[in-house]
Amino acid sequence: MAAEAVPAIETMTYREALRLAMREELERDPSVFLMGEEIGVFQGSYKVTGDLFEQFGPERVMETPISEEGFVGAAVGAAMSGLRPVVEIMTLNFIVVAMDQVVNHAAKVRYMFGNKVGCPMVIRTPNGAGNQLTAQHSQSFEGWFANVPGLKVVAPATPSDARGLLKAAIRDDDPVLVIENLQLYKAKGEVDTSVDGAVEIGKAKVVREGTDISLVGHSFAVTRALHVAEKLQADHGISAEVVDLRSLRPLDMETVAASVSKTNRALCVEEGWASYGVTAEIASRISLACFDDLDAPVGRVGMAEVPMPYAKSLEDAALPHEDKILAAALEVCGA
Amino acid sequence: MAAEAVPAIETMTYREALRLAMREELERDPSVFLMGEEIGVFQGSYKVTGDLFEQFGPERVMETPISEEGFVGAAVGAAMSGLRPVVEIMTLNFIVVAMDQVVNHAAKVRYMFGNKVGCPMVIRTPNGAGNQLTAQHSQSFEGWFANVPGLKVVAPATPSDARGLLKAAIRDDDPVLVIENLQLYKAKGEVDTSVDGAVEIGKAKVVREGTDISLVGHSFAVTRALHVAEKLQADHGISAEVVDLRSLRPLDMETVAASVSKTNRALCVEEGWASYGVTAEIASRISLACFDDLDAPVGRVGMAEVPMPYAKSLEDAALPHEDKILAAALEVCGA
Amino acid sequence: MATTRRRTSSSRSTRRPEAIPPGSAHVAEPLDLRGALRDMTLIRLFEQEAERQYKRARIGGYCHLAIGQEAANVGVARGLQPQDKLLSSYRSHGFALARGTAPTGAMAELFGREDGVAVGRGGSMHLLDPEHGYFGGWGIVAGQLPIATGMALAGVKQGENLAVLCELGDGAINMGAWHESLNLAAIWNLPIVFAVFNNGYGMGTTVDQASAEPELYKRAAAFRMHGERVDGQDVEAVYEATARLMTRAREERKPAVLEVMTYRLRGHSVADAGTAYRTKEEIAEWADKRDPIALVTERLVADGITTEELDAITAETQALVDEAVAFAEASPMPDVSTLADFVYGDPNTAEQFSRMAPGSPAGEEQLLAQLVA
Amino acid sequence: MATTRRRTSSSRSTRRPEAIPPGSAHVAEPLDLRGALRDMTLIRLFEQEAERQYKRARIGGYCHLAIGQEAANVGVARGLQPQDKLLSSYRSHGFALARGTAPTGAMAELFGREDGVAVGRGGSMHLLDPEHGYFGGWGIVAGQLPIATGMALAGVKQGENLAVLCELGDGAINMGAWHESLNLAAIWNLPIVFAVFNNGYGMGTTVDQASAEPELYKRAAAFRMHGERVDGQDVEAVYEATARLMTRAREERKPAVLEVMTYRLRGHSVADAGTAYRTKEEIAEWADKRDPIALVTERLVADGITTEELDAITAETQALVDEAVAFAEASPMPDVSTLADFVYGDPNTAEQFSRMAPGSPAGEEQLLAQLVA
Ligand SMILES: Cc1ncc(C[n+]2csc(CCOP(=O)(O)OP(=O)(O)O)c2C)c(N)n1
Ligand SMILES: Cc1ncc(C[n+]2csc(CCOP(=O)(O)OP(=O)(O)O)c2C)c(N)n1
Ligand SMILES: [Mg+2]
Ligand SMILES: [Mg+2]
Repeated sequence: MAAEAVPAIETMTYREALRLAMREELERDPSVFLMGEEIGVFQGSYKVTGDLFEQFGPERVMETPISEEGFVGAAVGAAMSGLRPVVEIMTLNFIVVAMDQVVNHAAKVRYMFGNKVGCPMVIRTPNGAGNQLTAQHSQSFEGWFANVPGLKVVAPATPSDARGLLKAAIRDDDPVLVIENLQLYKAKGEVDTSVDGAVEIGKAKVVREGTDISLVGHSFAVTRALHVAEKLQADHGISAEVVDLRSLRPLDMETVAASVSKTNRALCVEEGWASYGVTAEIASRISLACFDDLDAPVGRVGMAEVPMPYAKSLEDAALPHEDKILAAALEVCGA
Repeated sequence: MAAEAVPAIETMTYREALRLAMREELERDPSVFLMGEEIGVFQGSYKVTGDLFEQFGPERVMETPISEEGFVGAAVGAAMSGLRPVVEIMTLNFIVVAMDQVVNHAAKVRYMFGNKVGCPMVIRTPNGAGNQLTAQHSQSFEGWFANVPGLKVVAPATPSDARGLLKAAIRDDDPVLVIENLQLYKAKGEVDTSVDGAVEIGKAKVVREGTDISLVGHSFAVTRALHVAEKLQADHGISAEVVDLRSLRPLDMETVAASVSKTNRALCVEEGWASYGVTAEIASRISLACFDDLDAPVGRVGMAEVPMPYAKSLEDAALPHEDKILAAALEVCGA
Repeated sequence: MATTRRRTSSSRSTRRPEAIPPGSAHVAEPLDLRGALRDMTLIRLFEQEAERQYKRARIGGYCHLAIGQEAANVGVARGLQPQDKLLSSYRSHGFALARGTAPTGAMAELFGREDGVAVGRGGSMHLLDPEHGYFGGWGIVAGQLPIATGMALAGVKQGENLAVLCELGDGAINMGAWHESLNLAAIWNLPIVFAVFNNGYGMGTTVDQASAEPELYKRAAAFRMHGERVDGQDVEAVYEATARLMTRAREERKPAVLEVMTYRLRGHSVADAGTAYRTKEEIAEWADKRDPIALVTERLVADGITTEELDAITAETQALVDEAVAFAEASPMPDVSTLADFVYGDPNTAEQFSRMAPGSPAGEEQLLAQLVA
Repeated sequence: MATTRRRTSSSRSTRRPEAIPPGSAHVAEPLDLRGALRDMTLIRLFEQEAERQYKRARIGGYCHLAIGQEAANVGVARGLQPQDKLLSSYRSHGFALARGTAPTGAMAELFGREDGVAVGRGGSMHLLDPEHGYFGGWGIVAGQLPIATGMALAGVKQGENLAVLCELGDGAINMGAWHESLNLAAIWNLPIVFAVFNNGYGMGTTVDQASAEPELYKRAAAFRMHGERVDGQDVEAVYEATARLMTRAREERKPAVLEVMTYRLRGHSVADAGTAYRTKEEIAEWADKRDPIALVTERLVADGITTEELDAITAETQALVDEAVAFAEASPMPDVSTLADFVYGDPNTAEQFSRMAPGSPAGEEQLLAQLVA
């Protein structure tokens, strides 16, 4: 009797799932290599790369000086040469110094040069706030990148998607930003290590079924939304559906619109500033696509629109906490 | 009989109006000075500063090397010291290399340091496309800055507003981005030079009255919208109101909402990419504020979501031309 | 093929840097050594207390300590004139204290309280004290360089007889902002000294790994600027070099680079044990042989300071630190109603934002309610 | 007070730079001078034609000409091996032609036609020709430096025996990207030569105004990198230095800086008369005494080239340019239905974007319709 492939469901953290994805891709494809500050001996500022340096050595896991513009650009050049660099930017806040290479270069290479060269690279970097890291270290502006044709932007909310989307990003022939999240790194979840597990880019996922309102978000906002959905059910008898966008560019509006057409109400949630943020796009699309289905205007919740303050009291007040999301959801529900 | 102040209406270009504002502010306030590449002997890459170097000399009109990050940051430091630098970035495309100083520094100074220092500076820079300048020189991402608390963002659409908003920006105690536009530089309009003419930041303006649809935009999109409004009237008997936002952060949603409440239909227009762009914010706010008033979903038009191509045929196809806006307006009107 | 240097055992030695010819002939007043010891002790005790309070979760966020670098902090601060301006990285506590900031306001800031120097908004990385000429700890590596350059420019434009000292780390020197700032400072003849605190590591990366020219002061030459290196564990040497270069900057409008060779005895921040990338022996050697407080104490003892006098310094500074903790504990948390304070400063802001509310998302509504109230 | 240098009469002289000791002992094959003249003539005639066509509005956008810089273009290109890679700024025509790109494809690109080297997407600033090892003209000042560094890194990682030559202008050297790229190239021992085309001006700004170290090659020292300067009007000298430094880069993995002293006889771009910031006398002096084509012709004449041979070169290259114009004119404008081609390259892209349509704004709808079609 032949052995059958059995699923091997392992519980691991988001951080470990990302590491697993990198390990698998480094093993699978010799053109993949990692670059970034402190990703070697230091194991990564948030310990995401962990023991990969030990396993793969300094050629595959390249430590860089503090020179984001330089090494993001170097990754563009390496990608144009047929390699598949995976760049870690310590946090999304620091990508701003390398913005020119991402927006004016990586995103433009293929088009501007008439498809004569491509740029298959990945930038992975966490957004998010919540550890009193203050104004220069608590930002989430992934929407800016989603605004740029030529880039793809994904944002996994679970360990399984972290592994799957990072793998898909590494295999993609275009520049992909993988937005991780500081709060999620320690989150645990199940990952089926018996399968390849790559997750198709551009597919949202209904992670909780419901009938009365759709809570739509990405990254850590999905975790918050799931908690809020439980409370809505328990305390208010409201059945909330939760849609995890998973990908911002491309965006799976079919899944979102299908959900809202069913629930007739929507609340969009994000970790960053909502004005001119990701939820602006999602809400305006829902308002258009589901115009006749909406029983109430689409709500939006983001972080308070201030540079993130340090004091615990103020930071707490600024974060898009569950009580704020709950209140907004109740408002949308007219409850 | 005493002489009465008579209005002195002069016709001048947008470019001249900006220069006039700088001249007046340089004369009025010794703490004002200009910085930027080629703003002196060269008179500005787009000739906006013109003869100011000749008039005020190299201390007030400081030419800089090509070092946007360096001199934008130097302006932050000068502003923290009580001066009022007015920085020209040759085009908005190049601000990306100085993004860190704008977003992580200028916008944060006052808050992060508990109001112990301020940052009264201006960055003026044109957005826009239309001269075959291609992917790296045809962008409009002012929405990214409007996403950042701590910054103010204005975008004049006429010579009179160009003078007035730039003056207000220079006098403002906070960092203000003044978004100019390459196509508008040569546009002519009337400016009343007998009055100070500063235009309050945060006030939109109804620039054409109408009853059937509100066309909402900023900068050059307003010019396009006005032409479209004429065509809508002439060819389709549709009366379009045109709202010039003038300011993106703060945003005058009262004026926008009042207009849409009257017309019951809205189309938002911008020069840049609409997805995750300025119109996303405007459309989602209208959808919320005017939920019960809307007879149709809010429409949006932006540039085709590609890196801007060079070929005339393709660039034409990519721009948010009037025929596209017209088609979208007709769709919103169900016509 | 080796595109990355392999790590070898650290080349970090406790030996003093060679003497380098001074940038000009200015001679500073001799340093008040006792005052320097007192400031260094204050910093040491303050930092040790911060470490304890961090572990008790009274302090959050990132917290970067200066333990081991006190001579560098105090040496540069004492080399400044009162009107001079100082900017630094996030490793900010020592600079504030050395410049004269009250430990109470500094500790209250670390606690995130209303009486903190940044009113609880900035935290450990963003101490500042404009009244004492300290314009902040900054969190983006090398982000403070262009800003410091602009402050020097403003000083000149305003006709003030001041110079700026801008600290950065050895890791920060590889950022593009270094190059742009130094070039601007040089072509504009600005009164500024860039003090590179070379503590051997940018997080876990050594200077040799990160910098193609590991003798960092030599990089000044790329801008025809004077550069020199000084023993950062010797507070007198740091003071002398700083005072001389600042005077030269003020009087001759000549910028300079001062590389200050020092060592952090703790990890990069309190979250880092600081042992993954360097040996315990190396740390012990610096702690035993090159502790700046021990070195200055030795010198004072040779000059005849008594044990009682030394004890008095410890007692006085410990009392200040204790007072700072008590003060911080007593200071209130900032009230949530003040969340939107200071986002903008212009008096017209409330009016400017008063028409924004329709259709606002939740975070913006909150801001507007507070801003326009 | 003077925070800005006052403009003095330009210090730009036509005198040759002093000789600088070579970076290594590699000796290149002697240059095929006739071939060089032919390439330089081709560039000159091509550029003159481009200027004419721009005025006829057949060419749009920005158009930066290399007239006066042909020896620099051809000298560096001939110093490369076929497998080497070249990147440059937006002043790209001369590089493409010197590397062997057909004038037809180059001119068609300037015309914005389907048969252009970038399929009409890139235009004048963004010529490229990967088959001839030219990886593009780039439009953001200094943006190509990190990318070139990454291509050199990739060459090493892939075990290829190649080096990269990255051109930049004298104005570009003050960007932070310079510093970061050179540092990375040095610590990673990459086979790359940074060729600074010092034509005296970044638009209207002189090198003296913009660079604190106006002898630009000396900046290499900040990275312990070899730097040297060469007379950019002397095609043999440029060729020799390039070939030597590229061989050294390839064989010893040593990066270098080569400063190429040249001059643009036209304005910054066709839109700039080029006379507001420099004197007519200066331009005339360079045109009369240092025209690189005149200089190489003189040498060939001394070597015995005949007038017939010279005429043949002109005739051959003019024919190529005429053919290029005819080709460009005949090539179709890109069809509007191809607008969304090449935004992405992954074969799954259409599927990935297939669920995006609901609620799309107009510009996005257009993309999706074409992408998903
Ligand atoms: C642009 C940027 N990149 C990365 C970081 C994360 N980071 C914070 S401190 C640091 C190391 C800096 O080392 P160094 O300049 O030597 O200063 P030290 O900590 O030794 O005082 C890094 C990489 C940052 N804050 N900013
Ligand atoms: C980051 C950035 N800033 C400004 C510009 C505008 N600009 C284009 S070319 C140029 C001058 C560059 O001079 P140089 O590097 O000497 O090259 P040259 O034109 O002389 O070949 C400037 C300022 C730009 N393209 N990118
Ligand atoms: Mg360090
Ligand atoms: Mg030049």
